[in-house]
Amino acid sequence: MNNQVLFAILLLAPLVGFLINGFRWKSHNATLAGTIATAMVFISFLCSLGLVSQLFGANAVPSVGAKFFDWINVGGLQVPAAFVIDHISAIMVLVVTGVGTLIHLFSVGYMSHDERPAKYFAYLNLFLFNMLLLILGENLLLMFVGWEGVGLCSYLLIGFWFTDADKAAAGMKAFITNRIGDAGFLLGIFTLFFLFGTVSFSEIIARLPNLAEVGWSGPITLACLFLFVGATGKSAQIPLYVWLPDAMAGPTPVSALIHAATMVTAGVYMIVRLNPLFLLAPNALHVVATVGCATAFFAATIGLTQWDIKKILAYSTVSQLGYMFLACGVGAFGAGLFHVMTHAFFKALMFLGSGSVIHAMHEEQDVRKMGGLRKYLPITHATFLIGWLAIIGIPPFAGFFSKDEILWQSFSSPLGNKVLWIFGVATAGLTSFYMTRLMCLTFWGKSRVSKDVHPHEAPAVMWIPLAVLAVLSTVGGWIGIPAVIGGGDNWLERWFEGVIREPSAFGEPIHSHTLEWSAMGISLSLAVIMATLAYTFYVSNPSLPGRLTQKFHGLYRLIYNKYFVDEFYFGSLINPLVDASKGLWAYVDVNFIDRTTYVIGDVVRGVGSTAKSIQNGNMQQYAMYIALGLAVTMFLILR
Amino acid sequence: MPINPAAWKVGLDHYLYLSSLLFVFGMLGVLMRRNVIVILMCIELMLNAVNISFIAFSRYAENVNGQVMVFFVMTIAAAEAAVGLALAVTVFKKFREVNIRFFEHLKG
Amino acid sequence: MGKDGLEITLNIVKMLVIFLVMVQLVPVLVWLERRVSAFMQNRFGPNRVGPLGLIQLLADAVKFLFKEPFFPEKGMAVMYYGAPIMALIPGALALAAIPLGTPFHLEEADWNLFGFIPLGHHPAYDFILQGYDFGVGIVIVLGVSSLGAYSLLMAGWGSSNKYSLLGALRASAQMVSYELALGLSLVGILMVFNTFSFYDIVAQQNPANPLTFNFLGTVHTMPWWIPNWGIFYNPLGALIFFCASFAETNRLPFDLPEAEGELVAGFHTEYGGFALLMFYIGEYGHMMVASALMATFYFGGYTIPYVSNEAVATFVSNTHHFLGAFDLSIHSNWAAFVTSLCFFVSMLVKILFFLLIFIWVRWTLPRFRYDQLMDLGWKTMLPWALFNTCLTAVWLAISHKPV
Amino acid sequence: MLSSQDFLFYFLGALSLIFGLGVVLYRNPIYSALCLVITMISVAGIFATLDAWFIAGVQLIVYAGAVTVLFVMVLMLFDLKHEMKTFSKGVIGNGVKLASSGVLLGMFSTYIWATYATEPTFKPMAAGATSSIKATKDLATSLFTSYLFAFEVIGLLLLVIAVGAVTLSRITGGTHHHAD
Repeated sequence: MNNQVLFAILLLAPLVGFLINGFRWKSHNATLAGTIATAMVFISFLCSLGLVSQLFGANAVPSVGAKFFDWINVGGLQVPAAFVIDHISAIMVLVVTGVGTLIHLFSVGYMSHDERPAKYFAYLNLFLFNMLLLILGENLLLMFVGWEGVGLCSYLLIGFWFTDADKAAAGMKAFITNRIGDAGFLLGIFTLFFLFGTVSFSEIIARLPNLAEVGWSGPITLACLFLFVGATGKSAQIPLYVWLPDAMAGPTPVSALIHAATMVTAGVYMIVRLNPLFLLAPNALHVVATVGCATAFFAATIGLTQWDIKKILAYSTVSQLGYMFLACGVGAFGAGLFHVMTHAFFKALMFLGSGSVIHAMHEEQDVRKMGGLRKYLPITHATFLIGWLAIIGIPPFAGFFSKDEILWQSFSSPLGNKVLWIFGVATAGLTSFYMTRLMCLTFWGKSRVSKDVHPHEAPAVMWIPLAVLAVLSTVGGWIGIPAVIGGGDNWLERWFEGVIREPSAFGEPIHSHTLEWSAMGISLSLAVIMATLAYTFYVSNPSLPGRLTQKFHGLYRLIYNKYFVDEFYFGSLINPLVDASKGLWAYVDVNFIDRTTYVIGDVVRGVGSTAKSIQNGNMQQYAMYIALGLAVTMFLILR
Repeated sequence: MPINPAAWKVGLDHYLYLSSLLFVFGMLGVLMRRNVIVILMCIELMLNAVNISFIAFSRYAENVNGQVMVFFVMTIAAAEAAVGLALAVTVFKKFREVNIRFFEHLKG
Repeated sequence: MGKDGLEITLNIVKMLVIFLVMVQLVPVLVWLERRVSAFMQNRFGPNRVGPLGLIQLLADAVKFLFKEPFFPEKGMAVMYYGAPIMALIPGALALAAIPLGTPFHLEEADWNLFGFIPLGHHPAYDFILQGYDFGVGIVIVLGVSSLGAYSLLMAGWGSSNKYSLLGALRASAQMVSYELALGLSLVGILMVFNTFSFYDIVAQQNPANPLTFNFLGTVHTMPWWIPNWGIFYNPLGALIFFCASFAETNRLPFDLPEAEGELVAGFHTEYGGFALLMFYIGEYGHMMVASALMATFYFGGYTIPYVSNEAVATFVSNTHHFLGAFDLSIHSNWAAFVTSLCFFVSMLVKILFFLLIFIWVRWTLPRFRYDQLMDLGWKTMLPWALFNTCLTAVWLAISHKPV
Repeated sequence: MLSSQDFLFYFLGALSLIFGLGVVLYRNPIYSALCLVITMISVAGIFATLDAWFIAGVQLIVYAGAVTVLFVMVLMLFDLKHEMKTFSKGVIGNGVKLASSGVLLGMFSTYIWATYATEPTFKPMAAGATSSIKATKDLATSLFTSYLFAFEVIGLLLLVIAVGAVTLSRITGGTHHHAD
């Protein structure tokens, strides 16, 4: 089958799933709706496999594309509805559809007791369709359509149980913050179109000047900054990350799919897609790197003090995203994308694991009421364990290779510098501390489960995806084994060669193997130390953290309340705006605008009543007016 | 008083002065009088004034269109008088008195 | 009014003469009426006062003059006294418009009245036996005769008597509606004669040429003894015209307005003495006009039936010698004067003949009821008049009468 | 000296103006109606001085003979008992009315004076009788050729008016209404 048909099925399958479930949204039959949705996503996974396979093998084709119709054809702007899979989007499409299928399977079990499963699966399929649009889009506008669609679906899914007021508020918050980011993204698209007269990726890259810009005010730097603002909004970086922790209000598979694997990585994917552009704006890359590193460290610190299992994972996602942006910031776009893939695997695994824990604990999310679940949830515990090992970066697992590659690049790349590496390593240490804390509080240690709750193992349909993800978390890392370890060159680098450029223009990276080995050793040892420290804190003698928090009471309260960022936003932006508008309404609207309308109304009525007196039915008066008019006109004419 | 025969020779303007005077008298009547019938009569007066000027111009321009027009004006005037009087009769039947004010009751 | 002083004075004099003729003829007619009605009722009528009661006219006149003029208490003076005057005007004006004889030509000479009062030298002058020759005579006559309605209305309203007002309204309504029929009936004959001027009409009825009808090209000449009169061209029009003229003058079959029991004398109940006489004069004036029109249109006007105009002129000039004895100073115009006199006599005879018919009809036909009157006027006379007009139009188109 | 034509014009003109004013000023409508009659007759006379004899005749028949008779008859039928105020109330209104008619008259006369200051005299008509017949013939021909359509429409209009007047007067109700 030619690519046109494959692409069509790939894209339209989730849409069809959405329509079917959409029209049957009232039905309560979770299994039927679930199977339809999962089948659709699985079909698109198979199609993506078919298409990606064409990139391998003997007659490998650099990229596979299909054009359906001319979407916009106005003057200079030609935007075809065309889709392309090249080496970058191949990885993303496989991850999205693969993890998507697993999560759909998991949510069949998870949403079985919900009263609107069909609606849930319809939204999920719509989300998948939009995500595919975003990834496969051949130009920025299609990506933007996907971008918006994905934002919409995240709002719908976060606020899925909209009857609950603060869940709906969380959905609204997510949507608005995303929209702010989207505004930046849009401005970026406009500047790009203004600069290059086209929105298609390949054409933009083709028309790029070959000299990097210096200073801050260059057009390309400006475009990159705008695009980065879009990315921060979508991928929850420092200024616009506040929506992600609250997004946990949605069902757990949603958090797994949207807020771990796919949507949040859209920002990184966009930057990697436009890496030649970004390479021409070194200052922009510096901004990306610093913001990424700051977000990583900042989010990791908050993760330490959270008690809600999903909040911890949310903050860990934010910090891991920080890592990806750090990688892109230092020019290691390949490493960034590699971490996107591995993070998708183990973060989705952990979220689904927490999902099955919550499912087992009957919607209980507070880790203080858990503990010692190893006995009750053996499979979940095992898979969660693999996820934990992957995230803190233990060698055979995926996390180690991708995170280590990023740390090494931040150290060795011409764009990177020592400070970034130090913070990176510190964040890695913090990550392993709070992840081990999570493991201890939920699975190991004494069981703090309340009497009336009897946790039971998740059903088959839920733990199969967990198992698959666990395997992927272990195997996933091996495709990117760095040259220094695996001998031969890094398969992934060779895979990205055509598409991702090296920041060679800014100087030579450091090539000494010894430094590489030592950096790897430092990060690994720090991770192990922090893990044992956390184990001692929370399992061997649980009272220690309590005493520690008393001593550093101020610092603890600060971190626990998430540095009062939300309150700051409310205080500095939202409330003054609301008060100002109230004031404006009270003073300006009531006094001036209403007053003027009333005055105009009265004036018109006044004029009307005086004019009315002319038409009083007295015919002679009419005759008089005629005579008067005649006289005046005659006078004027004959004067 | 020295009769300057040239001035007294009747020309077109004499007729026009006469017709405008009659017209203004008619107009004053229409504007001032309260009785509907008298108003109708004054309208007839105005129409006659117009007829005079028509015939004067027709005689001056030596063609017969003026007279044709007067012919039509007469028929229209007769028609108008008939309808006007019919209206006046109906008003009289209702109000026992014919006064232009009673037409105010017709206003919307 | 005439081009120069002479003509103006002559016109004024003629108007006076015609007015006086009308006024003087009325007592004769009154007398005639009383005699004829008596004869028809198989009785004698006034024959005590003078031979055949002729002085009776004088007695009546004197009686009317000495009646006490009486003015109704709440009556409106202007209306009351204006009405009888208004009654006279239309009759006189209409009579002035009708030619009573052929015009005769006066050579240029210096005139002197009765041979010894010098009137001064005057150029040739065509003296027409007519008040004033309006070009479109008939239209003026109809116009003026329609003014008659005002005298009735003024009389009715002025005498502030409810019944006289009712009578006046009825009479004027009748006059207005029959005027319509009158006017339309004449249209037929006017189409035949193709002119408005009385002289042309009478000239076309010249007995010299016999009555001829051409029908689709073929010309049929009637036997000599049928005179070349208008009535044969348009008999229906003549009939309608004659009947309508009865209504116009409120003569008997149509004299309903003053005939009801309570209406007594209709609009002139409150009048006595000479005012009443003036109303009679007005009425008889209208009758004279009607009969004069009848004569002019349908009976050849002042032409003598079987004698052509030229024959009369030659006859007079032949007899001129015989009459030469009275050598009047204007003898040179003598012949023309005598011929026009002859024609005047024939016109007078015709008019008297029709007046006789008026009187005759008065004492034979019963009176119409008011609604019959109105129906006759609107529903029979008018349609027939229209029909007659169309008929003559078609007939003229067929007969290609040389226009 | 004045020719008879001019004298006639001045006499009839004065007559029509005086009685025209009478129509407006007489308190009793009957008197104003009679003044109207005299005005109509004098206007007919004026037409005669303008050698439009046929129109003069028609004026006599139509206006003097029918329309004004209608007015007089209707006025007599009304038989207004109480005499009402003849002129409409409102001093300002009347003031404006008078002013505007004054201005209008002024305008008419100045305009006439301005355009016809050169004493346009009438070309002499052909001799008395015959010309008026020819004029009537011309009037008839033009009426029935170039203005035939207007003539037919006028006929139709009169029919409509007749029907209208009848229906208007048949409107029941009002004082004389008796339930039949």
